[in-house]
Amino acid sequence: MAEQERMVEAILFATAEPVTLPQLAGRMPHGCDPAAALALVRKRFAGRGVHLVRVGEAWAFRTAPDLGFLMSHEIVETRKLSRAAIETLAIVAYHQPATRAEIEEIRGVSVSRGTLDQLIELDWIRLGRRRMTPGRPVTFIVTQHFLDHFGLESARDLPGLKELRAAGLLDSRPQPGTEVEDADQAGQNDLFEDDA
Amino acid sequence: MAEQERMVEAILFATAEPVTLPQLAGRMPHGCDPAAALALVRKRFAGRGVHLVRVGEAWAFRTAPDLGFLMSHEIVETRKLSRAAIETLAIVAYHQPATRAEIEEIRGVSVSRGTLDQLIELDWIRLGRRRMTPGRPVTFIVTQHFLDHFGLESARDLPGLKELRAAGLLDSRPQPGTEVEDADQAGQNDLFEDDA
Amino acid sequence: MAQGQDEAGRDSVADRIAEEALIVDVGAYEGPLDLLLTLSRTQKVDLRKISILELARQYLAFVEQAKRLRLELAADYLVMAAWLAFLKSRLLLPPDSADEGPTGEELAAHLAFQLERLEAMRNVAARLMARDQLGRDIFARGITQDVTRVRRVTYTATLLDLMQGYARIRTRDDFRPFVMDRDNLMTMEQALDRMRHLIGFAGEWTDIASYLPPEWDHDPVRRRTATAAHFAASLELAKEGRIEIRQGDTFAPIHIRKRLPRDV
Repeated sequence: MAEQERMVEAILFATAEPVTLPQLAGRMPHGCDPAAALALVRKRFAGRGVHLVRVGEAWAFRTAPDLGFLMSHEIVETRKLSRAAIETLAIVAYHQPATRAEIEEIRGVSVSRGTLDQLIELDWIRLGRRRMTPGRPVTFIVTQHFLDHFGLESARDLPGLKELRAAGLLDSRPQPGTEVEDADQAGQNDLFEDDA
Repeated sequence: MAEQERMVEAILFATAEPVTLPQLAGRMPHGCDPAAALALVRKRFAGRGVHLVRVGEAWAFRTAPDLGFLMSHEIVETRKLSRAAIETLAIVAYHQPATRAEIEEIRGVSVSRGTLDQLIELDWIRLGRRRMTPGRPVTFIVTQHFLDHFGLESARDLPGLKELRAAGLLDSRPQPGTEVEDADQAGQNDLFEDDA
Repeated sequence: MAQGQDEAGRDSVADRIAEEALIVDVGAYEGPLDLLLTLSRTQKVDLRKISILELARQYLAFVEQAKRLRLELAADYLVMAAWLAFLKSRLLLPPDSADEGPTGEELAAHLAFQLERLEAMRNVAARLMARDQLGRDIFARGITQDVTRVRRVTYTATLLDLMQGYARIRTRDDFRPFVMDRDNLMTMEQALDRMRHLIGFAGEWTDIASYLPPEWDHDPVRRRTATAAHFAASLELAKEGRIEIRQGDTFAPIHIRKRLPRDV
């Protein structure tokens, strides 16, 4: 019977489909008792990494259900955030709380729902208070996780346009009408006052 | 460790290809010891209908050779190899890394392009390092799949290898009166030493 | 040749038959070395103790016989024959101390080594092929399970990306790459295209101003460029002989009409 057990193991291991009892009997030498051998194999593999399972009228080895996690291989891929997402995030950070309409106005293009969803999923922005204007639009603000990720104490630590330029990040030739910039700065502070 | 044994069983049962130790480690949870688990699995399946075999640097479950007669259904019909292909394969296996010129020297006839192509297509031989001799000829070595196909743990287990070496039949003995290429010999011994 | 036949005569009938079979099967040999290995088996001794001299005689006899039977022998068989004849003479003549080259014994030993090595390779090749083979005697797992690859993507951005992104938006309006502003400029080609289509209908004298497209008629800048373009175009058409132009007075309206075939 030990020999028959070995045969059942080998047949079930190598066959590409589940094997029925008559098929087993047909392949094993005459006088074998595949049913008895199957029962022994089943017992032998109970609790092992692979089990003998019944599939309809046939039998097959299968991975133990609790080890299914070994059959998936997680690949972590790091990608750079898209330009649209970075700009949207930057606008929320500099102008929070910002409505979608405001973001679109500043970017000059419409903001896809997907971009906002992605930023929310990354836990970098979240919904703020609704704006007390007609339509009561939702606003977006940055999260604590955003501050942690970018190493900021608060969103107010973000450098202003003047500093960006001083740091060489804005290598634009200064425009004649630089007042605009100051106005921006003021506007931004206003918004932060709201938030505070 | 019992749990790790189960994991190794599950992973190796799931695939027809040999799995290396690093691959096992990569798929098992952090902190597992796949080498120890493998040793236990090998012991557990010793003498069973299916057992654990070593293929080069990797491991796989294979049916026991004595049960091959049960598997007539599973036999994959392969093209019969020509005598030239079989001899070329043996020369590459026993003399690896072997250049085309060496194969031709041993067989006394030129090697047709098709013969090497066929062996490469079967994934039994592949290109090795170039020989550091004038012309930097390419060399051929056998693959892991070759070991797997012929049930060899490593190239050192080739049948009769020791006897051939003892008889000096694996030496590259130059035709008297021609220049000796010392580098050849060194390269070859290196490979088998590497393997040890 | 005579010598070879004499020897064959002394051999048994079976050996003669074997020798004839060799000749008939010349195409079955994989080169001279293969043939030599087959010939060496007739000596029925360990390859290490083989008589190379005897083997050389057998080979040369073979080649002679093949020539007599007008069998096409590949060049390498003849090269081997020449080399074996040279080896034979070296083995038979007493060594010449003045000769720098390898001795006959050295050459013979090397040929014996080559034969022994080829036979060894054939033997291990046979042993290799006789092993249990995967897919024939040993089997791999039949039901394989693919490892599903779960792709988890994490996105990153740095503070620098953020600031540059913001700077990019806030300064976007400040820059505009220098381009020629062509919105309010009509080219002669454009006017010519328009007029070629319209001119077929201009049987009567018509003010050139009526050809201007309506959307170019209101803005003075656009009207000026359109007028200039149309005038230039009408000169071009007149040159081609397709229209006539007239102007009653300085600064008077310019009229054009299709040039009729009878005027030609």
